[in-house]
Amino acid sequence: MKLDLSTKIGTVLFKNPVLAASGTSGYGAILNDIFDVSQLGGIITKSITVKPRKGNPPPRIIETSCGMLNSIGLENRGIQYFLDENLPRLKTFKTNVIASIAGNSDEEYAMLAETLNKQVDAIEVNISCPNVKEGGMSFGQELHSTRKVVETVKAVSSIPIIVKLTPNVTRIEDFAKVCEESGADAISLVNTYKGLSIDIRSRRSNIGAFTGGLSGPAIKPLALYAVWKTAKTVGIPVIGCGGVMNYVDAIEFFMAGASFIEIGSATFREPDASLKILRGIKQFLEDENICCLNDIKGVIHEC
Amino acid sequence: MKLDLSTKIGTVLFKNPVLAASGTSGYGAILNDIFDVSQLGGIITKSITVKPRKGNPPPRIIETSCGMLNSIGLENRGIQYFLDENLPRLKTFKTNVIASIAGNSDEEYAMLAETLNKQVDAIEVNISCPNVKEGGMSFGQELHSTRKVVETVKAVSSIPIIVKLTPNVTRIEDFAKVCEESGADAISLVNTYKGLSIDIRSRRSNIGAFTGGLSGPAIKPLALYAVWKTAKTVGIPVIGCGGVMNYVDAIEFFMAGASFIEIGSATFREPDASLKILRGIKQFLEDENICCLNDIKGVIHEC
Amino acid sequence: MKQVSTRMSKVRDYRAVVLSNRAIDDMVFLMELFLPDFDVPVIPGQFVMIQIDESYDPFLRRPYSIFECENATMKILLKVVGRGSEIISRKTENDKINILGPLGTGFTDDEKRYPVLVAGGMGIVPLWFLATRMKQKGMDFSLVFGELTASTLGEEIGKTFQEKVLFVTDDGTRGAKATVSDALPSIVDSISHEIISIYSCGPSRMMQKVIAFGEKSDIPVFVSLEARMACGIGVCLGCSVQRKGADGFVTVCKKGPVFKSDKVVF
Amino acid sequence: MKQVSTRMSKVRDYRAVVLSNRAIDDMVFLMELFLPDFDVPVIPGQFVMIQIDESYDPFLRRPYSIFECENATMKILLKVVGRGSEIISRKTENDKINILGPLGTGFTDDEKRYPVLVAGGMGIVPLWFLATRMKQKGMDFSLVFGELTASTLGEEIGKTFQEKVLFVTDDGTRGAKATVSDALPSIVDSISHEIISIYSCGPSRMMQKVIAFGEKSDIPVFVSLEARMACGIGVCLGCSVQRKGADGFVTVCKKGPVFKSDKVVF
Ligand SMILES: Cc1cc2nc3c(=O)[nH]c(=O)nc-3n(C[C@H](O)[C@H](O)[C@H](O)COP(=O)(O)OP(=O)(O)OC[C@H]3O[C@@H](n4cnc5c(N)ncnc54)[C@H](O)[C@@H]3O)c2cc1C
Ligand SMILES: Cc1cc2nc3c(=O)[nH]c(=O)nc-3n(C[C@H](O)[C@H](O)[C@H](O)COP(=O)(O)OP(=O)(O)OC[C@H]3O[C@@H](n4cnc5c(N)ncnc54)[C@H](O)[C@@H]3O)c2cc1C
Ligand SMILES: Cc1cc2nc3c(=O)[nH]c(=O)nc-3n(C[C@H](O)[C@H](O)[C@H](O)COP(=O)(O)O)c2cc1C
Ligand SMILES: Cc1cc2nc3c(=O)[nH]c(=O)nc-3n(C[C@H](O)[C@H](O)[C@H](O)COP(=O)(O)O)c2cc1C
Ligand code: FES
Ligand code: FES
Repeated sequence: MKLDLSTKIGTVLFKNPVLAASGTSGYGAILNDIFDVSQLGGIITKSITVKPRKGNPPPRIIETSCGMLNSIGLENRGIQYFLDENLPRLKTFKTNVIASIAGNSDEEYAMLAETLNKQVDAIEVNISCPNVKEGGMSFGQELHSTRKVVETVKAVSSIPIIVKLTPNVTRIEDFAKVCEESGADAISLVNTYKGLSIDIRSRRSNIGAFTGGLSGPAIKPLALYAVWKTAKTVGIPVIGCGGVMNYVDAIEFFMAGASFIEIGSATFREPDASLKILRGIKQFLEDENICCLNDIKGVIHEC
Repeated sequence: MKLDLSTKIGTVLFKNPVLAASGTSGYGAILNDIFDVSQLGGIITKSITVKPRKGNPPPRIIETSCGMLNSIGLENRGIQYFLDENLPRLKTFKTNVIASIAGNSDEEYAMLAETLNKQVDAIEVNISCPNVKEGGMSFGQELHSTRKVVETVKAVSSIPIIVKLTPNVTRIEDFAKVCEESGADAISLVNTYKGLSIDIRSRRSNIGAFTGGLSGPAIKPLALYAVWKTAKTVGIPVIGCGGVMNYVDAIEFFMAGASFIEIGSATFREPDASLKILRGIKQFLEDENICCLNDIKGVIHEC
Repeated sequence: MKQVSTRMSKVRDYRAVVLSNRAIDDMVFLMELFLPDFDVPVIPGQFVMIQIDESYDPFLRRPYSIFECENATMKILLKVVGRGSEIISRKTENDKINILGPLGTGFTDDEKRYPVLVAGGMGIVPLWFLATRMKQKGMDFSLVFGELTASTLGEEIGKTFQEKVLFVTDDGTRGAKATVSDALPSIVDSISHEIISIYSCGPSRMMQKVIAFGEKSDIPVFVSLEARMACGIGVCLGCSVQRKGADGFVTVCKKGPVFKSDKVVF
Repeated sequence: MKQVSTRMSKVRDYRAVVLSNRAIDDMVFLMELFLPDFDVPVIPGQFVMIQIDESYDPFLRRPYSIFECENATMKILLKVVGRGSEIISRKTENDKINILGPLGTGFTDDEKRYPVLVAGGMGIVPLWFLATRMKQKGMDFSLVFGELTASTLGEEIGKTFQEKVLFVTDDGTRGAKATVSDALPSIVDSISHEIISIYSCGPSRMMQKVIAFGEKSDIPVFVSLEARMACGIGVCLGCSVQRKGADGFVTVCKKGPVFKSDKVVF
């Protein structure tokens, strides 16, 4: 039996469903010094903005129980630097490149999407960053602004558009539905959960920008629920993200209905976590005599 | 220096701010066999419904990273049994008794509140249980239904009304505000976060009722953020709950603006966790020469 | 033998020191603990909740039946089945460990009936303790022990309870080649007592068959159940099993883990 | 001495075995590790990310400077300051441990200048390694070591680097009774070299004062910084510190931890 792990978003083929998550993998090059990133299904870049952003004041991270808060604040050197310096190297990897974009306005999202159109394999629209004052998560917390961003980006793109949702809402599936209606080709979820951690000695937040976003295994049950709800609601592919640490977690996400998974904070515990997870998925499917992901996708049902 | 830990909700005095959370402490009697529950600030009962409820099918719990999912489904023997069998014993403890109530309708909440009025020291209105098909969390996910429940309960009560909020909303502080406007005397948050866990061998949920609610240290940063946001928004006392495992966590909640804390899942790791936390709080305040909780309440500020 | 009270002894979170811990079979460990402050009576069938360690991952304690208990010394027989048991199994001499107990009901014995103890695999633990107590009291009983294949554990059981033990193994490496439930009718037939009670612990499927046999043969059966537990003391309602003949649930940790077979469905 | 390349050696997650681990002072442990597959060059100032254990609590690895490294044997000097370091400090012979490294830039030495190494407390670690290498090459240097009170660690430093070491202690129990930063001007004055470079590691306040002194005296200062880290390799941007004279940040793990003092504000 030949194992086929390939999956599509729109017309774009991914050789396997394991993606390196935005903001936890740089632009691929550093990780590639440690393992062969070309083996992954795709690499999602750190979110790119129109202008360079210096990011938030340190400390930017703090460990929490089974997870961490981060408030990087979308530090990046802007779209031009990305095109000149990061993209050429990224393109040398034999894997799909997904550019994550973050804007302050619909116009900025449009500009970014237009500039990147056909330069990369797909775009992930980050409307879920909890760590910036303007834009970011606020786009993903109102249905009408979500709709507006997605429509705007779709209007200027001919490559697949993935929308990355925030879990900091009452019913994330409603947002997924709006994205689908507005032409999104896939939904990825979740971005981080808004959180806080206090140093009781100094009486200050442990994060320079005060609040941060929670990631890691702590949030896995919440992300898995969000993915299950969303996959039941929309017809487009769902990309699961949030606390995927090993192949068991990955299979749980597939069984909840995800077509892909993104590996985020796991990379901090093991830089080649995504590759190990990919291997684990293959092994599991072989051991259980399952020939393709479709056979387990969304197999679990409420009873 | 004399340490004063007493705090009020409405006109009711609590000798200290440490409360045993609903659903994790039974009706006080079992815990009292292990430690002297009269030392706590208060005991919140398992949520009480009008009719007996058998609860959800097993398995009802599953461990997750730094936490657990539960789906008990409000198992309890109903208000009459509570009054006859649990309350007399509860009243023998020298601490405040808070009855948690859960209804399927405004009328049920009213009936429960009216029956319990003056029988207990305060009522916690649970509009946030994620594990029942009807009622429960749905009351706490719409502003208008939250308002309605609180108004209804207030209309029949002369004792303090605490409203327990669900974090499964976009802006929990909006719900707190509505509660305050409707006459609530305090807000408690958070109840559990909706979550899922899958057994990949059997391809079924690890929870009999399919989904569950996440509690434990995993959610602490999220609960702390929710408490901070809420305490900034309302003037009535805020009761912090969610992953409080030790005195450091407790102090974080006070610094974020909580006037009280509830100890939930910590009790499962150590049955006398609440007492240990109370002692830790006292020790910390003494060591740092702080005479009352007001001196640290909400001291942290965004900068 | 008179009705022993199953009222719960004073429950505490005891600080224990590991005296010794050794593998007796593949993945099976016998751990001896010293609980300096422990001086309450313990009934076979009762269990303890063991805190794995300081870390919040794994988060919950794990339930373990008491294997033996003499004054302040307690023995636990532990099989490694997952992360929690694996971590506990690595404890060595002088390690500290928190033990909440003794918890739950124990086996209630009925002096008018001849006791037949039926254990499958690790289900031996509470029955070993029960058999030890019976042996100490000079009582007569039979112990049926079934396992997949002959193990050191089985050997220990044979050495300790001698002619009282009846072995069955799935592969015939010791005793009859059969499953416990298949062999039970003929075993019971061969016992020269008319009025017997069965005390059973093992895999759910096995216990269900034992119960079915008991019902058919009019033999009262007491089973010790397992369930995922959070608190172990009855405050979370997480460990419930279905009540028999009634629409409701009952906690395994507080009302059990030992139940008369007509009380529960599992 | 010529400019040594600080280009990062091939980074891997190495499986290490603990050869030995002993407390050398209160809460300070010297751990010797064997990394069978390790055969890359290491530059003093580089560090590794140590995985605490299998549990997800604590979640992140912890950064530790390389104290010594010869072929496949690496030494770590670790102070217990919290949960993570406490767990690592309990590792004993034959324990396995995952070591990601070597990471970051090391100290760049300038052969035209006389090296003065200024260490405060545990800040000694990268400078010990640097001093060891200099000693091996037969180079001359001075090492200023400041601590609160005379410790075994200080004694070791004295034994190893002999007359090259200048001690200061806050309580005067060894060397001058002073803080490193207070004593530095007179110490530098006493050194019979005109053109020196300072290499420093220690508490932030100390390094800031050393930098201030360096600026005033026109002495280049290289500092090794600490920051909370998640990835240790430059992909998370979690460990950033403020760039000096520019509105932006720079990663401690990738661009540092060693910086020329005019590059960063901390
Ligand atoms: C009253 C009682 C007495 C027990 N006595 C013994 C004993 O004497 N010796 C012994 O080896 N084991 C005993 N067990 C079983 C033991 O508690 C489990 O093997 C242990 O909890 C598994 O933990 P883990 O982290 O290794 O497994 P996990 O990784 O958590 O899970 C592995 C498997 O164990 C099951 N399991 C997990 N937690 C529990 C739990 N709390 N209760 C039951 N099953 C669970 C899971 O469903 C899964 O199938 C007893 C259980 C109960 C309820
Ligand atoms: C490049 C580098 C090299 C280091 N070299 C050494 C060394 O050789 N020997 C040594 O003993 N220590 C060294 N440290 C410090 C060491 O990493 C911390 O002491 C350790 O991470 C604390 O972990 P913990 O869990 O014990 O403490 P925690 O309980 O997490 O925190 C206790 C204290 O340590 C601080 N801390 C926590 N995590 C980090 C972190 N990742 N980096 C820095 N500080 C942290 C916290 O802010 C807090 O003040 C180095 C740090 C860095 C960045
Ligand atoms: C340090 C850090 C930086 C991140 N930066 C981004 C980002 O720039 N854009 C984005 O869409 N998500 C970002 N994320 C979110 C992750 O992509 C992912 O959604 C989240 O961490 C949850 O997954 P995990 O639990 O596997 O880490 C970041 C996460 C972390 C921890
Ligand atoms: C097993 C279990 C049962 C619970 N039952 C109730 C309940 O009946 N009513 C209620 O308001 N909250 C209930 N809760 C929620 C807790 O009171 C608390 O809000 C939540 O667990 C978060 O706090 P923690 O992280 O400290 O456990 C329950 C929680 C658990 C774990
Ligand atoms: S485990 Fe909590 S009630 Fe049984
Ligand atoms: S720790 Fe991740 S970039 Fe430095």
